[in-house]
Amino acid sequence: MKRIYFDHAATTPTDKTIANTMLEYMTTKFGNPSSVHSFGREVRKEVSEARENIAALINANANEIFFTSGGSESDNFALKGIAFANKNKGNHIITTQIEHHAILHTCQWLEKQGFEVTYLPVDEDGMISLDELKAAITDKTILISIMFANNEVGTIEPIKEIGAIAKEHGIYFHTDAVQAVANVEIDVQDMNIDLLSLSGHKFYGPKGIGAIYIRRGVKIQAVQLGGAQERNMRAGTENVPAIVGLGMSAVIAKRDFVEKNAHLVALRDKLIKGIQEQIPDIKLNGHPTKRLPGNVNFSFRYIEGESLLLSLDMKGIAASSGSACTSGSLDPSHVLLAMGLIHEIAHGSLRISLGRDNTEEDIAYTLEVLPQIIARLRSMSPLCAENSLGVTAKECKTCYKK
Amino acid sequence: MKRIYFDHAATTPTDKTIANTMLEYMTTKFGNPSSVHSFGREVRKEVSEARENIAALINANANEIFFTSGGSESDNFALKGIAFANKNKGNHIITTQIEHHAILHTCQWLEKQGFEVTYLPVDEDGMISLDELKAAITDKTILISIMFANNEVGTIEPIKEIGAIAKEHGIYFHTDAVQAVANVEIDVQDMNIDLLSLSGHKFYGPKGIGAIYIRRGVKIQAVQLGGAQERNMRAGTENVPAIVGLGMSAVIAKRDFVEKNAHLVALRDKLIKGIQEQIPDIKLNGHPTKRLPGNVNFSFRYIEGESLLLSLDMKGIAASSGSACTSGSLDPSHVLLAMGLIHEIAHGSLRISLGRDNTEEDIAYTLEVLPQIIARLRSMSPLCAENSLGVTAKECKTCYKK
Amino acid sequence: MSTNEYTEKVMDHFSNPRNVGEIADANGVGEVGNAKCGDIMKIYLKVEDNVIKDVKFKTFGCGAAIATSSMVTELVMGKSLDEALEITNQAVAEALGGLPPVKMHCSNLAADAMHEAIKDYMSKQNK
Amino acid sequence: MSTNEYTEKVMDHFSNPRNVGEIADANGVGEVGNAKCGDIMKIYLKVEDNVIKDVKFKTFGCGAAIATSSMVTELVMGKSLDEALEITNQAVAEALGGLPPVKMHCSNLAADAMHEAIKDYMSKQNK
Ligand SMILES: Cc1ncc(COP(=O)(O)O)c(C=O)c1O
Ligand SMILES: Cc1ncc(COP(=O)(O)O)c(C=O)c1O
Repeated sequence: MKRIYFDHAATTPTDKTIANTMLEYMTTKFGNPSSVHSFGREVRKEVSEARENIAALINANANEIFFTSGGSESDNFALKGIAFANKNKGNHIITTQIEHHAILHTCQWLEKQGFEVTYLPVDEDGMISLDELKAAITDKTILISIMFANNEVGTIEPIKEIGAIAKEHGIYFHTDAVQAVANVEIDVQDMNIDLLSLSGHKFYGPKGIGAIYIRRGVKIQAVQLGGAQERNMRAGTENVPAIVGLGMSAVIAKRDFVEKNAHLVALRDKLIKGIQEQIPDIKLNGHPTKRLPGNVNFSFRYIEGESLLLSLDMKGIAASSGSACTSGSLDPSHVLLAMGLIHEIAHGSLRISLGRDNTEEDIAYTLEVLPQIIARLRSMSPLCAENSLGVTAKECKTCYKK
Repeated sequence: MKRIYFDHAATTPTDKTIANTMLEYMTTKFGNPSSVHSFGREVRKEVSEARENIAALINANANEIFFTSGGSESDNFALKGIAFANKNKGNHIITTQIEHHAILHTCQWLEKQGFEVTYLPVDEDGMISLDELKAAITDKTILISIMFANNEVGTIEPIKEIGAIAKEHGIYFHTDAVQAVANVEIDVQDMNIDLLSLSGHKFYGPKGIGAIYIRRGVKIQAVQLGGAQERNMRAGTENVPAIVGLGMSAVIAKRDFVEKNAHLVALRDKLIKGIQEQIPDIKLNGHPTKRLPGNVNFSFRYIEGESLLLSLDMKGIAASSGSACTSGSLDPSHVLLAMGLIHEIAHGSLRISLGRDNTEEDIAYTLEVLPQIIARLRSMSPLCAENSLGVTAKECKTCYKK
Repeated sequence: MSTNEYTEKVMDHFSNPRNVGEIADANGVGEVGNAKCGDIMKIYLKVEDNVIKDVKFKTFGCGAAIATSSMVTELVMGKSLDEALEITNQAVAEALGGLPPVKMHCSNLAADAMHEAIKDYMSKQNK
Repeated sequence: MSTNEYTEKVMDHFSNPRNVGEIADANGVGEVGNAKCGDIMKIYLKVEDNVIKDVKFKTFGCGAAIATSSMVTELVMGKSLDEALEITNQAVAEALGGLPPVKMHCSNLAADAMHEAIKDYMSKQNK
């Protein structure tokens, strides 16, 4: 059976050229760049080139880029590093209710260490309010951490405006750009971003590598302590193959930016339109226009996400859901709940995240298969208004709290 | 020019079979194991197999193994995780003066957070004293962290005896086994080890991956927070290619253990003997017998380590040094100083760490080249007793404080 | 870990669920779970002479929820009410070759729904 | 980062140091650094008519320490004392095409040693 991969927001394959290059750095040019000898020297240039290429992708300076093991580490680093280094200045952090758990759980931990955190709400499109942000700022606020684009619903936050507000108040601004990098134009200068997290495997780079941009002059503590790597900012033997791979993924992202994203947007809009035309009782989650090029997220009433995913998988389509059952917790997506969806509806959500190798045929096939699956699951659902006896068995609740 | 790699304690090449397998997991079987769909399912088994193989190498259970980004992360995790989770029980940690910086700097940070740390001294062979350990224990002691084998001088600590003492006092025992794994028999049951750090790239596995063994029932907090990966103990998308590679390196380590280490010991002893026979005014650092199979560490009086490394490198030999100049700090190796060497002597140290691909010829060549280099550098040294005028220009200080 | 996998039997019952639907003249109906938690199971029974002559289900929920619902209908079909009451959630899970640990609590409620349906039948008889 | 690399010139002076050794009848000797820090440089001068007729060095230290020592002897050979006194550590580093930042402070002391040697010469003259 042909398989269609629609879960690029979870992870992407590593670009083949990148993987092949990494092979060389694993087996032949395997030296430790901190070493004096030729095995160390021969990889040092590549590490600094990778740093420059990452910097170029977000308009930073190379010496503002530090390699980490991924997005989660960068997020932990940003929050803990800023919190501990600036606690004499204040103990208040502002973030949102729709952040990735790498931010949310770190904030919750910081609360236990005596910090105070404001979790900004979002509107039904997943957008924060700049007024609410301004209102949340106190003279104890040391950090604003707001994601660039949401991983579940694809909503792109007003980063430049947030940056301006942060700058005006002299507060550090971190953005989790794990989903945005390579998919949205990012300019840390223009947008007044002080810290930014990114992760290689989300844009055809290697897994297990990420980076954090830290604007020069930002007061921050290292979090992973040990050796003097990364100019004392992140200990651990440099993962050179992955660093080289990450640099290459940045080059490719820059090179293919316009073309790749036009391709994704075309497929995305076709899929959204097709679903809306063919399937009743649905809701598009996320902002209708300010959304990631590859993100499609719908809630389908009366059905639950995991059984939808399993059914799609049986047809060769790999997608994801914010559903409880995938994560091992009973709660549905905190993002969808923050956007005002009631639990029933939030449970029945589907995320299709497109990638560069997806095609028109993939979309056509999905539009053929998905309506059948939804119909079948609905026919099994006790929540469905139209039950098999043709009578309204149970009044369906409305999709929204309000 | 033929190049000889003698810096396996810094990093090893990734085994070719492993690297090739990783390539497949980067480009084809690239799924996220937390996903519901087939791309996720098809890698889940491999991740759990890798976990079992790591467990088998140290006689742990698979569910006691958690993947991290490397040795430094495992060390940070062990110390911070135990400290924060057990601070209501006590605030005292015991470690040694010769730990890797991943331990030392984390301990120093914990001191700033209100913990108290005892740094046990070592004797001139780099060995801790069990009596001093016992004497350091208080009713506030929550953790003993003592490295299995030292990365610079190769000394193997009395881990089983330490484990017994820790157990008797009901104190958690962590060991940084980054250098020991695959080189020394490790049995966490028999040795009463509660936590253990290891790092893939030190034994022909991938860079950017490591593991921590946490005995079931140990009270510990997660440190890298976020997603529910690794049963909520370590957030971040699983680095499947590297996890698979790490598992393979464990299998190879187990399979080749006896043969590989016999090979290393033979080369090591030949090199040590050869150096001792040919070069005067030297000191073998580390324990004469309780040392890592591949570790050779000498101090050569009157010369400085970096110029020795550069000279060796010019002859194609890649080695390392605890010298100041390699690390960008003025201080010579804290390990050698803790062992009682005076600064002058500590500056002139050379570490040759052998690997499985080194040969008798490599040793022979080194024994040919090294004496010439030492002679040349000494002829340039103002410290040398025998200066070019044939008179004792300056009385050399003795090698030891005592 | 492989213990997070569904067994083949679960996947079979998920993709070809037995006895889906409603019984128009059911004389016992049971429902458990709530949509908030992501699982609702509804069991319809047609009982004659203390024997389950027909049983159908409707389920809103994950793969495990659907498979356990299907399995419980198979297990009770044709059984006496006493026999049916002895069937536990655990037995349903075992009949499916096991469930991933995370599914054991939240999605393994089909036997409860069936018991509710029997109770419903019995309470109606007592009237 | 590539700025941690030694230049070719540094490596040349390290591997083929100029004027290594001692001068038996030196009339100026200077020493700086200490072994604790890992760098000791000793410069021997033979001065005639305020001109440096011969200069030699002995150095304990890293590659940069040896290269700067070698370079400073080249720079001052045949120069007048006044000219030699104008040569700074910075100038030595520049003549080598630069040094890695971390080496600028700790290992770039050769000009100081040379100045010490000149001072030693001058103080002896004054006696
Ligand atoms: C928005 C966002 N932040 C952080 C992360 C964490 O990145 P990683 O899994 O690479 O650690 C992810 C992806 O999982 C993400 O989508
Ligand atoms: C004893 C010891 N502990 C910890 C580490 C850190 O391991 P890594 O560099 O893989 O983070 C090393 C090696 O650098 C080591 O030798």
